[in-house]
Amino acid sequence: MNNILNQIGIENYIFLCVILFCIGVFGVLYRRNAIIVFMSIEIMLNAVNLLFVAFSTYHQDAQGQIFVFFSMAVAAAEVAVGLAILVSIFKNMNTIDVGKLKNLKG
Amino acid sequence: MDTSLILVLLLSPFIGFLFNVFLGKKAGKTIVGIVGTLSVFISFAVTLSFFLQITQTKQAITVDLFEWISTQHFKVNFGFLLDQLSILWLLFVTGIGSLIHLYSISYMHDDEKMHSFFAYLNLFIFFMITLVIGSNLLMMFIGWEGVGLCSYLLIGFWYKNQDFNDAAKKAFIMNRIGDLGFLIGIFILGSMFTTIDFTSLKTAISSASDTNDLWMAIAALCLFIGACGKSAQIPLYTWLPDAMAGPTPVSALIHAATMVTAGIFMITRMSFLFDMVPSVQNIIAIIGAVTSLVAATIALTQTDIKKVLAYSTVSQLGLMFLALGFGAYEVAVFHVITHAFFKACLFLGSGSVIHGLHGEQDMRKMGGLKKAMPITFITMLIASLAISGVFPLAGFWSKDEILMTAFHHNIALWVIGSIASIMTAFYMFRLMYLTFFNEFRGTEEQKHHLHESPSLITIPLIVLAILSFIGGIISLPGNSWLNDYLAPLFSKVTQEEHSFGTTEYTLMAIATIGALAGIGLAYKKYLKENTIPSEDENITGLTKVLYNKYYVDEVYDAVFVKPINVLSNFFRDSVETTLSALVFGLGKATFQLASFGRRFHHGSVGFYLSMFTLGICALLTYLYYCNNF
Amino acid sequence: MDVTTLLIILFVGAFATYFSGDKWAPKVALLISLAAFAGTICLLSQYNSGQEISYFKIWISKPAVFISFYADGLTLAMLLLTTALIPIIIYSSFGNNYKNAKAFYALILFMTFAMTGTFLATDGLLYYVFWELSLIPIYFIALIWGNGDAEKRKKAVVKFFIYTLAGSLFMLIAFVYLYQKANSFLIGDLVKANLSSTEQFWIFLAFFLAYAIKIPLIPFHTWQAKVYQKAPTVGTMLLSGIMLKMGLYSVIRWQLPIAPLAAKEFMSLFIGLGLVGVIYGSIVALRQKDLKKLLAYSSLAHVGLIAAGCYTLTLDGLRGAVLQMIAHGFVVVGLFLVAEIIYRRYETRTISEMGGIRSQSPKLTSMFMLLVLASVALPSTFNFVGEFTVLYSLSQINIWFALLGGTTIILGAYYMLKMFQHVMLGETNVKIFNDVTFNEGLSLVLIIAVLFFFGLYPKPIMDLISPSLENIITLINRIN
Amino acid sequence: MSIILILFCVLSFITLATAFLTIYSRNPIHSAIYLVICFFSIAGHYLLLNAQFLAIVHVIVYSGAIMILMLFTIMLMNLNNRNDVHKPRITRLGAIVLFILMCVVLIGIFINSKPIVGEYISTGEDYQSIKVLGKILLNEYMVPFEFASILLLVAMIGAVLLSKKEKITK
Repeated sequence: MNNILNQIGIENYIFLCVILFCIGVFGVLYRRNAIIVFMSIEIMLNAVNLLFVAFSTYHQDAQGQIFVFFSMAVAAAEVAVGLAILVSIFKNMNTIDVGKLKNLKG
Repeated sequence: MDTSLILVLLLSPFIGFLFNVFLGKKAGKTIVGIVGTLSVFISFAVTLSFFLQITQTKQAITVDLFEWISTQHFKVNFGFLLDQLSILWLLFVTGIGSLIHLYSISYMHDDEKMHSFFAYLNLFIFFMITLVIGSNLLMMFIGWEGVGLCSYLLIGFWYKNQDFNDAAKKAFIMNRIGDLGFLIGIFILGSMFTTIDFTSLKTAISSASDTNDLWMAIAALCLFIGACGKSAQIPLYTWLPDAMAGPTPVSALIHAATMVTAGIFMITRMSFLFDMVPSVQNIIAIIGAVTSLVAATIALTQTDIKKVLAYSTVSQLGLMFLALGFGAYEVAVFHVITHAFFKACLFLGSGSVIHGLHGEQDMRKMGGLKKAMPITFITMLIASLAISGVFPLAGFWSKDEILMTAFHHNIALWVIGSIASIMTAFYMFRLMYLTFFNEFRGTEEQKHHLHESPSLITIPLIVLAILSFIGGIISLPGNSWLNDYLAPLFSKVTQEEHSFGTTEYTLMAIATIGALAGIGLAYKKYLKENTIPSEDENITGLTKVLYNKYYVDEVYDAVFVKPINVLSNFFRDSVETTLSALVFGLGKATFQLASFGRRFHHGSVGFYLSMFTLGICALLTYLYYCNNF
Repeated sequence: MDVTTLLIILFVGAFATYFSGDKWAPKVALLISLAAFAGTICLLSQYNSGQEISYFKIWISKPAVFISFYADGLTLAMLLLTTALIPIIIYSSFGNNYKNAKAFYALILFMTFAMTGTFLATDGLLYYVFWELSLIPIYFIALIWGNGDAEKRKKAVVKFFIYTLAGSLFMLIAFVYLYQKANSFLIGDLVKANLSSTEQFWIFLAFFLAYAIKIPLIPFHTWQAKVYQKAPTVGTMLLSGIMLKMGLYSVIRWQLPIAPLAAKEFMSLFIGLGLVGVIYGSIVALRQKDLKKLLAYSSLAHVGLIAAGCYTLTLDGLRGAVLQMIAHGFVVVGLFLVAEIIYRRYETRTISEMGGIRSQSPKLTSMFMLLVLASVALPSTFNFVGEFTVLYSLSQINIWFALLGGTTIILGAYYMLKMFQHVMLGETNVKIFNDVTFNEGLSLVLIIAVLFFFGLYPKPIMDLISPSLENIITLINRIN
Repeated sequence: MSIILILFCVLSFITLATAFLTIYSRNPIHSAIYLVICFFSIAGHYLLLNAQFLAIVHVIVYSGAIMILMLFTIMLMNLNNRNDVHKPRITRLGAIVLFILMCVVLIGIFINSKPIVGEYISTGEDYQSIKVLGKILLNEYMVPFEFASILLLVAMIGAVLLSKKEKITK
């Protein structure tokens, strides 16, 4: 079986993932809606996952994919807890604008 | 045998001290007095046996108990040395000590703290014995500081009066200034000769080449400063008059007869050192002469009976130092002994007077006591004659020898010394006339109670008066027992017998005439004209300066005490707070930094994240470029 | 039996005290401290008969850290001081009823444990751990059981804690640097590390900061007076009697052998610093209004002299310093105890509110007088032996040093006697003053007995410490 | 240009575009939908890389579970009308600058780091079939796998606890 990367090239995946990751970072910085921030985080996670899979193919080794499984598990847990926190914040403060969550102020 | 005898000699007063401290209150006043006196008397008896022994064997006794302190250069043993000098000293310390203890039984009988008084006195005798029989400088130093301590305790015996406490403190601190000099002297000698033992020091110093002359001179000077402190010489003499705050027996024992002569003892002990450094000897002679004159002038105008005697003591000590300065150690020792007799007698006499007047010490309020207190009067008269140097009493011989020595070495100092002794005659008889002659000037009630003191007081007086009378025989010119006795101690052979010629007789004549002139002046002024020293506020002119002791205390206060206190306040209020503020300043700076940093933590998540991203960029860049280049 | 037994006794004892409950805690603590003292005596006899009492075991393999306890004469002398003082300190505190006594006494024993460890440890890191460990109990003792306004007390105590901690951090840095050089924290390896004189200078300085704050030397002493004043008397005793000696001991044990070149080069400077402390402390003490503060400044003056003795780098200097350390330890505990005894009756520490105690309490007066005399180094007291030796060593360096150091004889007498006069003498005080109780008296008598016994016969201690100090001198004078 | 490359380019374009739109669109619902598309395109990438099982799991977990959860949350909060208030210009500018900076740094590093891309080896063995993955997962990664389950359990409990109505209210 031919390696698919022969035709695409690992560099392209790297560029794609970097840009995807940066978009995620941009989203976190740009938006103040906590849910969108969450989505941006998911984007970043996915960028990394994609890179894992790409390298897994590159090395012809399944370990990278295993890692992605775990990453997904963690992401799922994180979203569940994170959204629960968001809901309770919303219930308490009636907003999910991160700009208004200033209780950390020292 | 010797060891145990020495221990008996030493520990007997100490046991007396312990007894009086722990059991004194329960035992009652009589037993306290008996135990206190007896313990000193035992020491005296032991000393007598040693004395008899040494006059026959002429061998010094040394005993080393155990090693005490050791340094790299020398070891100090807990050891004792009994030679002619120390036994002689012991004789009059324990002898006069016993008499004064006896006297105190009656004198202090009304004081509720009699047991502690006797405890302190015993402790004093213990330390004095240690001082005298110590075999090295450091052992001597134990006694040296110990007697200073007892002096402190006894001056401040009536501790409820803070002025007395001040006087006690002053005495202790001034002594300590001298003690520092003493210590430094010990350090220099110890490192130079690797021993501070008297016997080995003597050999080492006598065989030393003159290369270290300067250091030896410094060492000698330092020791002399120590002696100055203890023996109340200029500039450290001001504590002694204040020390009269203590009970009168204390003044007699400590501040006239024994402790204050410790400086003379030390210099005599170290004569081998002082003989090597003539420059220091000159200083000693000059200081001695000046002290004797200054103290005598102050004594002229004092009205407190004990103050007069105190300044007289300072003056006499000055004369002794004058003799020491000329290397005439046995002359100084001779005067120490005679002085101990008549000055103790005078003090005890004044104590008897004060006792009779219920604590009155001002001579302006005395007078006419001759009839009421005949024994006191006669004994004091004898002692006064002795101190004035009237032939043939003890003082005449010793003082004359000092002046003669001075005359042979330095005319100027002889003149000073002679003037001082003429003044002595004057102020002593001023004291006598004011106290015992004319009419009584006190209150009616005092007059009513005037009486002769009990026999426990008068017996010591009589004994001392007799001694003052005949004390001179131990060293008559030309045939001196004392000089022969002490001869083994002094290396110098220069003390050849003065050929007894016309000069000497002339000098004796001059001295006697001088003494009589002083007495005559006093007679004219205080008996014939019946002058009474004016009240404090009426004193003017030179008299005022003298009456106020040349304002030395005030000057010392302004130059030393006040600046130190001001400095202390300054340190406490300014420097301490500044230092503290500096440390707190460091803390505050951290705090400032924190509140500056706090402004970046305003709780904006976006800002945090931006910084976080920026940090990651920076980190990546840094890592990347560091690994590549 | 080796030295760990002692540490175990104290460590387990601290817990035993805590669990014995408030009522029994003082007695249990006293018993354990006595056991520790007995243990030290055993160790001493074993040491004298030449048996091995050290303990050596690997703790962390990388970086190489050893549990290394080693006791020579010097260490044993310090242990004797510690374990002899602790029972006295505990016993003397029986007159006070402390709240939560079990924790209080447990902390005392724990602190003793830490201090003992500090004296024993010869591995730099272990030593550092114990060094810092000893700070924690005293912090709580001073903070919780101290006196005066709580806010002010907190300020003083926290300042003390942070100050000493900050100083010690420099020492840690020095140790880490030394580890880089020698690949070991053991003192034996550290002295063999070939350090240039510049390196030695910086290491010397780092150690100096830690020790100068702990001892404390001028101008790092600002924490001292306040903490001594605010801490409960037991805490003050622990601080001034033992903890301060930790700093001085460390100078001899660690600082001088590791950086001898720097010590030699800047000898005059550091001696000078000590002597300035002597004079400064004495002068400040003159006008203190608070009894405990006055004693604190007198302590500053005395340790200045001890430090000056250490920095002379002569056998006499070190020997005198150690003797004086022990003597000062006892006398200062005694003096603070007297202050406490007065406080128990008059509820004040202000000198001007005292006075006239003598006629009501002759026993206390006599004992106080003896302590004052020991403090001003009257010959025949232990302090004199130490002070004499130190001053002699100073005179070997320069006679002016001896003269300056000697001012303590004069100024010391001045402020101590002045204090004594205003505290005890004068007109009988109107307030009732009960004479000392049995346990107060016994504590004082024990202290005085020690001071006078060794003052007349210091040879046992001299012989104990001399060989180890000679070794240290050899280390200092080694040629790198 | 092979068909696979074209496919890759198209997929990549979709991925980036939808990701960007997710962030850019004002309406959270729109964002969510764009994100779902984004996830699907990533699943496409997985398929392209021949990781079928992963692709399926990805679609189930992300597009299915996570996105549904998000949508529910958005609807629960009724956020669709609640647009972002205008962010301060400086924040937006900062975000853009940082975005560009991050891209430049990362891409710059990747370009400059001269990656050693050798021959694309092909072992020929089917390393990513479900069978192989299962074996690795349940042999080598047994313990982490179990931990992952515990993690999920804990997350579930946490989520329930957090969103439960608190009895004590201020």
